[in-house]
Amino acid sequence: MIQKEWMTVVSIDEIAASIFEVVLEGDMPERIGAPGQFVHVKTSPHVAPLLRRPVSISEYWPARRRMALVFRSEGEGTSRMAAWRAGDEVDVLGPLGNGFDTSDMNEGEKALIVGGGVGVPPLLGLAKQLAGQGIRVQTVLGFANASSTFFQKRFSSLGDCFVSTIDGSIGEPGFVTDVIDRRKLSYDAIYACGPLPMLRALDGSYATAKGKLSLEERMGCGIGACFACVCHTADDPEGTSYRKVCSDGPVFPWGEVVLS
Amino acid sequence: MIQKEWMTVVSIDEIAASIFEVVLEGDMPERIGAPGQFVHVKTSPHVAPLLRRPVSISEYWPARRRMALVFRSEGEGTSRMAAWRAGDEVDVLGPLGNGFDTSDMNEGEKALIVGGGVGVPPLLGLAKQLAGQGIRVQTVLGFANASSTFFQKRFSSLGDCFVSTIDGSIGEPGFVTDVIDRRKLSYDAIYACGPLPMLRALDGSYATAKGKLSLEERMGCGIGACFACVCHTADDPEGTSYRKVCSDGPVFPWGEVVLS
Amino acid sequence: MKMHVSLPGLEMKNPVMPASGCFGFGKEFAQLYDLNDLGAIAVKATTEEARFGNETPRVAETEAGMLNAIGLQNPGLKGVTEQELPWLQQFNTPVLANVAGTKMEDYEAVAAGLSESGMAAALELNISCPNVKEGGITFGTDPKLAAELTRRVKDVSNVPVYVKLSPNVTDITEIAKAVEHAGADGLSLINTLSGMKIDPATRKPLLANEIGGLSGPAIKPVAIRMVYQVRQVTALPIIGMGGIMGMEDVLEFMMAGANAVAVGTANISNPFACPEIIQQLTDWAGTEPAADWADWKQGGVKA
Amino acid sequence: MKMHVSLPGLEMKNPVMPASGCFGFGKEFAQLYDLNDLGAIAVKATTEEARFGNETPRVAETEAGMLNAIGLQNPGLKGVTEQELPWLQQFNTPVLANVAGTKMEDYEAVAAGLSESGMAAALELNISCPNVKEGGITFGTDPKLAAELTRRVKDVSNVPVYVKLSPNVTDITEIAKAVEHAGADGLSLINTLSGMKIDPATRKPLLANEIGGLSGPAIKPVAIRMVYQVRQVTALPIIGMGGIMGMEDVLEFMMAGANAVAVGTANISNPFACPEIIQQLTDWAGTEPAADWADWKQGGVKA
Ligand SMILES: Cc1cc2nc3c(=O)[nH]c(=O)nc-3n(C[C@H](O)[C@H](O)[C@H](O)COP(=O)(O)OP(=O)(O)OC[C@H]3O[C@@H](n4cnc5c(N)ncnc54)[C@H](O)[C@@H]3O)c2cc1C
Ligand SMILES: Cc1cc2nc3c(=O)[nH]c(=O)nc-3n(C[C@H](O)[C@H](O)[C@H](O)COP(=O)(O)OP(=O)(O)OC[C@H]3O[C@@H](n4cnc5c(N)ncnc54)[C@H](O)[C@@H]3O)c2cc1C
Ligand SMILES: Cc1cc2nc3c(=O)[nH]c(=O)nc-3n(C[C@H](O)[C@H](O)[C@H](O)COP(=O)(O)O)c2cc1C
Ligand SMILES: Cc1cc2nc3c(=O)[nH]c(=O)nc-3n(C[C@H](O)[C@H](O)[C@H](O)COP(=O)(O)O)c2cc1C
Ligand code: FES
Ligand code: FES
Repeated sequence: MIQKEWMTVVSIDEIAASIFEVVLEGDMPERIGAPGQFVHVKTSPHVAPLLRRPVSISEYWPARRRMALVFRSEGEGTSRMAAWRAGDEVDVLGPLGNGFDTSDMNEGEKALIVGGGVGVPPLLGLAKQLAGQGIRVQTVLGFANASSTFFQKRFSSLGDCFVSTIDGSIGEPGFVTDVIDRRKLSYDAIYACGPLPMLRALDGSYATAKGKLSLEERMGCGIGACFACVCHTADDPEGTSYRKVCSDGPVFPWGEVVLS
Repeated sequence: MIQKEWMTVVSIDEIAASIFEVVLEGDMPERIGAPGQFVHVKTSPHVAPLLRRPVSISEYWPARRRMALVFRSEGEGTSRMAAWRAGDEVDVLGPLGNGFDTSDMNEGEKALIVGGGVGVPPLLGLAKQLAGQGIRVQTVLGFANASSTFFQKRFSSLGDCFVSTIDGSIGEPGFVTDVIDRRKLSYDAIYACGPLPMLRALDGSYATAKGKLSLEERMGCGIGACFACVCHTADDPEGTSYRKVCSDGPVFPWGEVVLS
Repeated sequence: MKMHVSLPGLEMKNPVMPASGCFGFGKEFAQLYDLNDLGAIAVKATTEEARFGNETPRVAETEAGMLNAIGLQNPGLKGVTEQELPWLQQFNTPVLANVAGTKMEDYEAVAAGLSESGMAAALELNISCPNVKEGGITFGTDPKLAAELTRRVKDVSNVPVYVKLSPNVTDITEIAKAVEHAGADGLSLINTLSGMKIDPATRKPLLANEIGGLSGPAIKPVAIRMVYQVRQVTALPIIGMGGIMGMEDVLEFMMAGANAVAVGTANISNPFACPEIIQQLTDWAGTEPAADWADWKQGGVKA
Repeated sequence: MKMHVSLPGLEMKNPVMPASGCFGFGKEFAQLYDLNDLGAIAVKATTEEARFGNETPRVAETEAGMLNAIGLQNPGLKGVTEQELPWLQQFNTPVLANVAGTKMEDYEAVAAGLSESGMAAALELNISCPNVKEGGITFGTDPKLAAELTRRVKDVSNVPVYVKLSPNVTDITEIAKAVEHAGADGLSLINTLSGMKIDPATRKPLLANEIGGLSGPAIKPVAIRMVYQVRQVTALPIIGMGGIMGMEDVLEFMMAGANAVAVGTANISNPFACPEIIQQLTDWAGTEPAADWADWKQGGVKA
């Protein structure tokens, strides 16, 4: 059940350059069904910024009534979020969308998790879920440069974690696909979240029947009512068939939707 | 010289129901020429509320680089101001307008100060100036009710101070003019600031050749450029002659402008 | 004060309905609250054939507003009458069905189909959607075309027809008078203002469709002005909309001359906007001595 | 990158000028900063006779915008040419003199007088002020009248004439084409959107004039759309305006097709808006590899 809740900011930290991790407390964490779900955040109690901002749930701890978000402070809305302080009450709508269903994975299988930039956060919750199922988790994380890199340690605690940066300032230089190729990583399922070019590259020769990808799209309502966030389906790329990223996704099987 | 300055909130207190006194620190107090001048406050660093709010300077201490404002928290802008906290930096334009010139008053003369509601604040600075000149100050303050009453003590320390409330919950019941009549107050000059009906009542049979009144009008720029705040002059009430409340006022001699 | 409002085809418990296009066909919101609480429901535009609409991005944020260029995505007349409207019948809330098209014949076909379905309490003729390029826009800006379309749709409809007016015109009162004369049972105003935003990063329009419709609090002064102006020239019921976020905005539209209101963008930034506003309004009405809305309006802005 | 912009009559150090009506005749701002820093100065509208304007309240705040109904208060042609413009000559900044009136003859007289004074680098024909009721409004909404007025004013002027367009029209490109054809040297757009706000306390329009002009960030998407649309139909220089608050907004207007910009409401909420924006723009230009504005626009939104 989707709810709109005034949640309490427990803590907020800048974990990399302009990347903030905020921990929120309230009833919502108990309703989260799977990693990869997101919340839609009213970044200010005033009229502007008018639209909510979609942000993935990076981790959640239902028993402690807490969940974490990790976001890059960039525009009007996320810069308001970066100014939140512990104790603030903030307006959060969620949990929204369908997260990563990993029930088709069997113990002992190998999962490759590929994240880019602020696509990385929801994959942490996913990695924990997979590890909990007894899946062997490998992770490849791509960032712009060393200062914008985060979560390397947390993923490393769950399995092999490789980092690539475009400028080579940390980890391996180049794109995530370069790392996969160079290291000849093998896997039974690949899960990914990140910029569209990355997803498109993976969708080609790396995708698997199991695994999933998580998409971003500019959103209005976040609940499936306004049709702002639709994408075409792969089997009807020019027609009227569609998926709504907010309510049918943001997580989709590889090959289901057109990545454009 | 008018300046736009980020001033520091030294303190903010609710001194009566929804009435706040804020003390600000910065360079501006050194430039204040007379009580009755005002500042134009950007109540939020964001776009909205778009327009500044005109607020009188109630007291100022140039040597300590401080000044005080007293305002009623009511609409969009003043409610943001009520949320200011000590240490905040706030965007203030000022000092603006012409304050109370009392150079025509002679030592030993009697001044009657009449204030209504949030018209009272600038009169405190005026009362201090008059008292400093050796003028005998009497004050009549009108409020809606007991809970919205403020500054009675501070005025009492400068001379006789009578309070009237519309509901009679404190002081004398009725309007300020009732107090003046009942007590048969005499004076060489009358100074007033408050709601238009009050000023109009005083303008009739109470006004004096010396003394002044301070006007309110909806403002745009506050510096005389946009012509939002004009009023007609008494000698040309229908014509093109005008005064700008922001830059020609807000303090005017009795009888100079049309009180409409 | 009594909150009830009685308009042609629409017996409303209160004057508040979600605006077309901002509420889908209600299913998503039904998970959040009881749709019986609403005064009415204006559903998404129906076209004759199913439409995908425009490519994304379809929305952009602006100061106190948003731009949208959804492009009338909908499952078509058949889809709407077979899948969407039947489901809405479970609620005791009248449905205002929004009709769109590119040719007069499209409008007629959709209006006839929706009307015959018996599931729409009234129709709302969307002659003003700025996001359909083929020509839909001209119906809303030319009084003659608007009148002709109204007449033709009235001819095929057995439920009342509201005409939804475009604000992108020199004189909205002319269009209002023209469609009144042509038999409209009521007016809805305003639709979105035509607007655009350029993405500094790409130096291209942010919306895939380049131009979109501006809605939200930013446009409220324009909407209030138009409701007020149209109120002077017609006695038709007016459903007022444009930037309503809270109860005060509803009252402002009622003062300007509206008989009921629609809440659009607010549903998008807060899916609980309608019930929250209705609750505020109910609390307010409880303390208001007037008998009903007509009584309350006495002595206010001249209607 | 070079900031200089060369427009008919206006050699601008940078593309930023204060917009008419938001800057008086400059005196108040000259106390705050050096007017030589401005690209140009658009002064308050001049009418033939002195005007008091509308009664107060003349301004109201709206979401991310404001309404004004000043009503063209000004000291009249004689006052402007004798008291205001002479003082502005001390600055090395071209003056764009805004011309208003209610009849064609008024416009002609004012344009002739301002032009003959030799103190206006160019004229800006205000055919779009929504706050003058007598008929000024129709010039801006009727292409034929707009063209005729432009022609007549051109005939009596020896400096370039910019026509300031109203956004309160069905199709702004029609008016733009009409005045271009009639000999306009440039276009200014947009003037304010017609809007209204009702005071909940009194239930009356907040402005004494009831209806006023909406300006500020709220209207920027409409302004950008109009500049973009007008850019497609004319090669005339465009002075773009509507909601500019910072440097990014200036760039957005330039991308949309403007050749220079005017800053209106921002001066009211921040009297240092123009020099602050120019400073930001100067800093930005210092790091921008393009040679000039024309070069910078290459590859952006099609002009
Ligand atoms: C399902 C989903 C999950 C996401 N999870 C995360 C996350 O965990 N961490 C994170 O940092 N970011 C995440 N994003 C991206 C995030 O929503 C945008 O970075 C953010 O909305 C930008 O807001 P702003 O205030 O910085 O920018 P502005 O420029 O002020 O935003 C203006 C408008 O554009 C929209 N917008 C701008 N950029 C994007 C974008 N990349 N994707 C979608 N909408 C955008 C905004 O939501 C807003 O409506 C997610 C996006 C989606 C769709
Ligand atoms: C010269 C001058 C000095 C003033 N000094 C004081 C003071 O010392 N203390 C105090 O409490 N108030 C003072 N006021 C009144 C004060 O400016 C308004 O109460 C305040 O602007 C209301 O803002 P808001 O955000 O509460 O209301 P909103 O309704 O959000 O205001 C909307 C717009 O209307 C304007 N407005 C609303 N009410 C008034 C009003 N009464 N006068 C002028 N503009 C108004 C606002 O400035 C704003 O532009 C003064 C006004 C003037 C002109
Ligand atoms: C996302 C979105 C989609 C819309 N779709 C439609 C539509 O299909 N038909 C219609 O008549 N109006 C449509 N509108 C216009 C609204 O119904 C309403 O007239 C307008 O948005 C002004 O109201 P608001 O400011 O409360 O949103 C849409 C508006 C938005 C924001
Ligand atoms: C207070 C005020 C007065 C104005 N007076 C005039 C005027 O005299 N002549 C004119 O052509 N435009 C006038 N305008 C319109 C502005 O020049 C400008 O076109 C409009 O406000 C949009 O720009 P902005 O959003 O930056 O303010 C006025 C605007 C305001 C806010
Ligand atoms: S954001 Fe509204 S349908 Fe997805
Ligand atoms: S407020 Fe602008 S002239 Fe007084």
